[in-house]
Amino acid sequence: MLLHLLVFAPFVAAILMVLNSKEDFKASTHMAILFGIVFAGMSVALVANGNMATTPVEWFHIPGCKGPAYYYLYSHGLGAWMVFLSCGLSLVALISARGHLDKNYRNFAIGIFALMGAMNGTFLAADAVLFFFFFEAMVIPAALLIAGFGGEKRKQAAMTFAIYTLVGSAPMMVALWYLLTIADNSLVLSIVLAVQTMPQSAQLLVFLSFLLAFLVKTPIFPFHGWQAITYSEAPAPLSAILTGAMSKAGVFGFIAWMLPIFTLDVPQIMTVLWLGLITAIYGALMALRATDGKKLLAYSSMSHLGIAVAGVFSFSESMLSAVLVLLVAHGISAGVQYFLLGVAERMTGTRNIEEMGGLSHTNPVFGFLFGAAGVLALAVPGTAGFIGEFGVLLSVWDMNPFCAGVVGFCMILSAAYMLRFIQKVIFGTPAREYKEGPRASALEGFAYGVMLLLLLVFGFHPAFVTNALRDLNDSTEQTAAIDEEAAVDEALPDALPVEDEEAVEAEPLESHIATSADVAQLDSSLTAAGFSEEEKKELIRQVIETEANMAKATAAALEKEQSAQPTVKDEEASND
Amino acid sequence: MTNLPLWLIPLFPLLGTILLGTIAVVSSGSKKGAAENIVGGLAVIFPAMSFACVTVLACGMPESGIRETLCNWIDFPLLHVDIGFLFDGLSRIMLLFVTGIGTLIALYSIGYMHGDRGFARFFAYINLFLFSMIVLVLSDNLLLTFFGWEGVGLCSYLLIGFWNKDLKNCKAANKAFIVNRVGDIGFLLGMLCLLSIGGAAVLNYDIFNQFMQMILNGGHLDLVFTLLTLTGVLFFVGCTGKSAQIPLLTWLPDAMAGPTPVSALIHAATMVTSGVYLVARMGKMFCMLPEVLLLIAFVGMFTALWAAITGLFQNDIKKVLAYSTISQLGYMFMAAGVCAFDASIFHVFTHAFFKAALFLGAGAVIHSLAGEQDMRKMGGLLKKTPVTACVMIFAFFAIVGFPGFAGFWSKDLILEKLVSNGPVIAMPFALGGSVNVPVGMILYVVGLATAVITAVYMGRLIIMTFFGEYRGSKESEAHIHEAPAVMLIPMVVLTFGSIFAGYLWADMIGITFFKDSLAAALGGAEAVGESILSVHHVNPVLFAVLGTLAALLGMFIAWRVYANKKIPTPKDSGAPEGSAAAWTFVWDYIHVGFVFPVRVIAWICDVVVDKFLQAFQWTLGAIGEILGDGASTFQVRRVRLQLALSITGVALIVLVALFAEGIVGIPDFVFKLIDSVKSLLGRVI
Amino acid sequence: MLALIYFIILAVIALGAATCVLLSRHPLYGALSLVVSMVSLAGIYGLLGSPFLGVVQVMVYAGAIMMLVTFVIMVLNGARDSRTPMFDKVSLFIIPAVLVLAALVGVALVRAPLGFDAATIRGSVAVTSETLFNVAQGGPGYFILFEVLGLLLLSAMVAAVLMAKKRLGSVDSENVEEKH
Amino acid sequence: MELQPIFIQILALAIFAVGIIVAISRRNLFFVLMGIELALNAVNLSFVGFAKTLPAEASLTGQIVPLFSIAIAAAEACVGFAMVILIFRNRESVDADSYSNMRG
Repeated sequence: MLLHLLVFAPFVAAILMVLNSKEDFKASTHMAILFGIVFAGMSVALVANGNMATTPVEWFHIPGCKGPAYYYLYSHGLGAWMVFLSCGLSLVALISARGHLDKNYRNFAIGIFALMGAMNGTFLAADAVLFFFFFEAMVIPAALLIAGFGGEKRKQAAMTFAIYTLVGSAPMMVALWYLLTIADNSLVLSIVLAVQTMPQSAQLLVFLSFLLAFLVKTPIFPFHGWQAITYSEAPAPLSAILTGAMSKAGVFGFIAWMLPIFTLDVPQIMTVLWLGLITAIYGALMALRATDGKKLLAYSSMSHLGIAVAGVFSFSESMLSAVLVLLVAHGISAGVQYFLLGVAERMTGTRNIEEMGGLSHTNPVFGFLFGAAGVLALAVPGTAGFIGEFGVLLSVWDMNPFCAGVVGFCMILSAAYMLRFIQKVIFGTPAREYKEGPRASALEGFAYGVMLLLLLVFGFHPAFVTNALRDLNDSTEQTAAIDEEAAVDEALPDALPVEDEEAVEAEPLESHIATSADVAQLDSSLTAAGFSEEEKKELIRQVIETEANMAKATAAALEKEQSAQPTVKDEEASND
Repeated sequence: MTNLPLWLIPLFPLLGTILLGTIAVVSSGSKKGAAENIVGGLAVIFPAMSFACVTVLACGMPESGIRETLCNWIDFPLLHVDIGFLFDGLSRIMLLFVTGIGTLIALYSIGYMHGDRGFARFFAYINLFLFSMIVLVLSDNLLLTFFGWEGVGLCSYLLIGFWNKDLKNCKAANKAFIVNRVGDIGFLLGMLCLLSIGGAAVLNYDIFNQFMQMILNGGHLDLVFTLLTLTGVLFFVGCTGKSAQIPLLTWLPDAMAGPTPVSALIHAATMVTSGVYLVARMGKMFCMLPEVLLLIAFVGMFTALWAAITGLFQNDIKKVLAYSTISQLGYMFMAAGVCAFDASIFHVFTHAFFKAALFLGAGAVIHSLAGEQDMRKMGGLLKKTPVTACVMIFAFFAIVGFPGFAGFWSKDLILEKLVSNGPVIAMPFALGGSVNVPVGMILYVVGLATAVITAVYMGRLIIMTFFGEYRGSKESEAHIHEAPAVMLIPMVVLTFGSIFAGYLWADMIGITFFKDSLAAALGGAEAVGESILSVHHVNPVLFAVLGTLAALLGMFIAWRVYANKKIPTPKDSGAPEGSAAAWTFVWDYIHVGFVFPVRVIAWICDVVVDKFLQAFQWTLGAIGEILGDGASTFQVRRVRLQLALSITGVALIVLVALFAEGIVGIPDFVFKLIDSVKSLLGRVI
Repeated sequence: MLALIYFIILAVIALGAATCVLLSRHPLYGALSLVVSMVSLAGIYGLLGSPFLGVVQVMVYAGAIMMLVTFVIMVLNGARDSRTPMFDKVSLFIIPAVLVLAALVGVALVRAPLGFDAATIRGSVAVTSETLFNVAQGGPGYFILFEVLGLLLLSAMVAAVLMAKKRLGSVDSENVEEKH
Repeated sequence: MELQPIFIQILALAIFAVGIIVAISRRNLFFVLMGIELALNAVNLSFVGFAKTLPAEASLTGQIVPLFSIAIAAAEACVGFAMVILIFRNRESVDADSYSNMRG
């Protein structure tokens, strides 16, 4: 229930927001923040609850695919924390947006809620098609928000963002469709089986197309073209959400979808690892030179995410915990930095850090918050960032000490640019005369303070974060939990011999939800699935031939198929 | 035996930090900050309380030390670290003077920072620093030590840049933090290296010692020797960063931009010595690695010599003291480099007193001269500020090692150890054959020379400051005044410390209390080291005499050169020029040599790579747009043609479908095509 | 055998008439040949054993619709397009394309095994109408479709009237033209 | 040699092709509409032809669907010709190309 709510209630909220009028600023802010608080609470509950799953409901059939696409949500530790990030950051964004825009706050809130729903769906989907659906759906509200509320180059930014990310994930769509034509259904395990039955070149192509989508979304070095302009043109609260929660979708995809589905060989792993490291260094170097504060933050988060990706592909035992902590820490710290930079932009009326300065004297509280945020972003021990980076460093060191050295170099660079950032913004004397804009409201400051406090808390007791992973079994494929669910889906029909259709058809879908999935049954069912897999392949070839040969009316076709080869359609047979 | 929980010690400064920080933030809005006496009282109370705790614990400490695990910190599959404290001989000594001197300097700062805008903020930082420092020395595992390690670095960053209106201070602070960060990365990688040898458990000091003992007894040393050496080098890099050794020492002189009490507390007494503490803490490992020891010893030697010579050229009184700090740290590392960890810790102990005294005295002088730091504009202050003068002169005797003063015992002990423990390594010649190089002798000679130079530049400082006649402007001379009592009391206390601290370990009069108290903590690292380093015992008296002679010689030179020498009328900047500048800033130049390439690469990334990528992506976009336009123009007003085209498309799809046995077969068909093309290419190439 | 012969005759007529439609210059001739081909198609329906369909074909198509066509052609007697050529470059492109498509589909058809089923019901008037107007609960429910169809025809008629009565140059007519 | 359903399908296909050709390649609107009618007829024919290859009820379905398509064709025809009239009134021409307002 919670999962459904987290995915759909935001959209409902977005629709409800339409009720109050555009001009009525107060009412819409109250309503929006109320909703935001509710969602944040739900996300906390989700994190506290650990693993949950909904009943897979058949969603629709994709033409040419064997099985149906399910509407099937699953929450494991990783996804739960990502959802927490998206909901929490959205709440703070709604709070801080009150200071940024007055008229169109309602539309902004609508966009934020839609974005939040899409992100939650992405992080909770257990079905490949569903995941892809939300993965794409995220882009649209974000782009609209940028186009509506961004800086002076907002149109260009929105177009770049939308086109870049959509084009980036277009190959993934094709690859997914191809996988689904082979797989029994769109759950992870059947996709895994499908991939294993594919020819080598096909595997490589599918791998690359998935890779591209996630590389673009993260973004990783050669594909980061959209990032700087998007984050800098977007309104600060949105940038916070984009970098804090949405860019995690890429890393999440790496962990939750690529690692289980593909059996990677060493060159591929090392390639992605090095891409991550190059991204880390590249982002740090760009941040060293950036003068636009938002660009600087964009590059710094790019660098951190590069480290995270490197950690993912280090395949160490403690990888998942480390990367999770790193992601959560970066989400919060980058988010709060964007919010605070937004406040600074509001006060000084510029994004250029060369023109800021002296804010710690004009507004000491802001200076304190800003400096604290900057220092906490430095991965100083005692902050969550340090736990994450140290864990990643450990994993990467196990993989290759030299890479660890590179990560260390990035940490030095991060100190360099972050200190420069702090100095330029809050220290020294104001670089130019400006009439000071509205300051941060008390509520805003409180929210930022809470975020900083969270960083410290997670830094001193990361178990809060890592305990969520307890339920995942730490195999090399870290997201086995989803697999197990799917595994039992597959196991029950496929373990049975192919002849007796009745049993299969009688198999109710509810039994697909297995609360306990023990490994022995998994293996046996795997082999069983493998067998029936092949039989099904040849059967479906016959059907396809006949279908291609006679162009006959649909009714007749259905009639004939069910009389001739019922095996193939047992999935939907069991569903109707 | 007392049952005082250990976590009380760091708790008090933490509370102080939170309280004072809140006060600072809250009162920041008001015109005048919070009431100074309240804030100052709080700021002194908390360190004093933790000092009390330390003393109570120190008195009732069992020989083996007290261990206490608070809670779990990190619980990863490969990495399980607890937050635990270890209170043994080593951390007892460190804590005693850290908290004690911390308290005194907090007291001093009340007077020094009087009337400053960020009064509460300053003391919040001081408390935070004390908290981190306590965690550093009290923690029972390396990761928690690293927590304190970076914490103190952060605090020094905050305090150097305390007057952040002036960007010069900010730059100095950034420099300090970044250079420290370089060292910290060494520390981190060293920990990882250690982990890859012995697993996460080894991070705990007890297990670490047992592990090293096991390696030693089991004779597995050769198995892990390379990795251990790497570990040692990496950790030593961390130490060079934190305690300003070659090559990472450039930040310490710049760090003098901070308020003087900060320089006294952080950059003289406590933080910079944490590198020595770490080496002593891990003595069990270092004593097994002769190469690393040699490296440490020579780095210490060069640092000591270089910094001492540099001290001669400085006109800024605080800079002189900074360089003398560096050179004293060099002494400590020389001692550590010959496995005399207890001697080095002893020097840390004594040095804390007299260097703090010197800095506080300098602070008092600066305070009385209303912020003047250039020695060339001082002089003849002996009559005007007698107490300060006496404090500094006593501390001067201590640092030059005048008999009976603290420095005498510790420095001469180190020099003696250099000879007694100094290894003799066979240096092969290019033309065959080899000569035995008595490393100990070299170290000793250089150390002695450094002692002479120390006496010279310290004598110069004292003479230029307190003797002769006042060289400053008349109106400034008018209101030169002795510092208030709140500042004088700590100075006097520290002076007593710098006179008598040495008697805790006076071999010649048979007091070895200090050595014994450390013995358990260092876990016989010396013994191992000495067994490796072929110790031959020597007569301490000889060294005492030699050391004294060196000190006297230095003082004599200083008196002859500077006593009645015309000081040139000071120019604007107190910075050295010409060859002196070249000598002073040599390491800065080397750093630039490292920083510049990074800047260049960053420039390339920004101006070349990124622009290229953007151009590429825009080109793609433009191509797409052009194609789209072409298609649309093609489409305008040609309905029938469109239909025809769509029919052809359908025809093509049907064709492919026929070939590929159905729509579903199309991808397979495509892959088959690709494979065939590949094979074709393969045949071609 | 006989059926085959009948079929061939009717097929030739239908196809030939269709070709006439393609080739005839004046719309009226085209309409008339279209009628011919429809009638012959109705014959084929009868031959295949669904006379009701054939009858409907003759009535609705050959009767109503073609009457409408011819009527309209008569009304606007500017219908002959002497100035526009029958075929142009586009046509030259279209005809082969369509033929190719047809050929492909033909290939697909030929590869499919097809056979008359003995148990087919003869779509006589009685049977067809019974099925069509079977209002039983579990019945096929065609009657609903039938009603909807009535509605559709009505609306089509109204739309036709509305459109056709527009005077030249009126604003709405502009809109309509824009729409189509 | 007996009558094969495939013949019917081939015939339907041929008529359909001719209908499409007429509809697209002729520029006279009347011919366009007539071509559409022709294509519809072909579809009906193929419906019936397939219906005859099926057992009882299915075959009946196959014979009833054409009824509907015929009716719809009637509706389409009357609307279409109404349009023709309208357009012809506006532009004194029945040339399809002269009407096309499609712009991309």
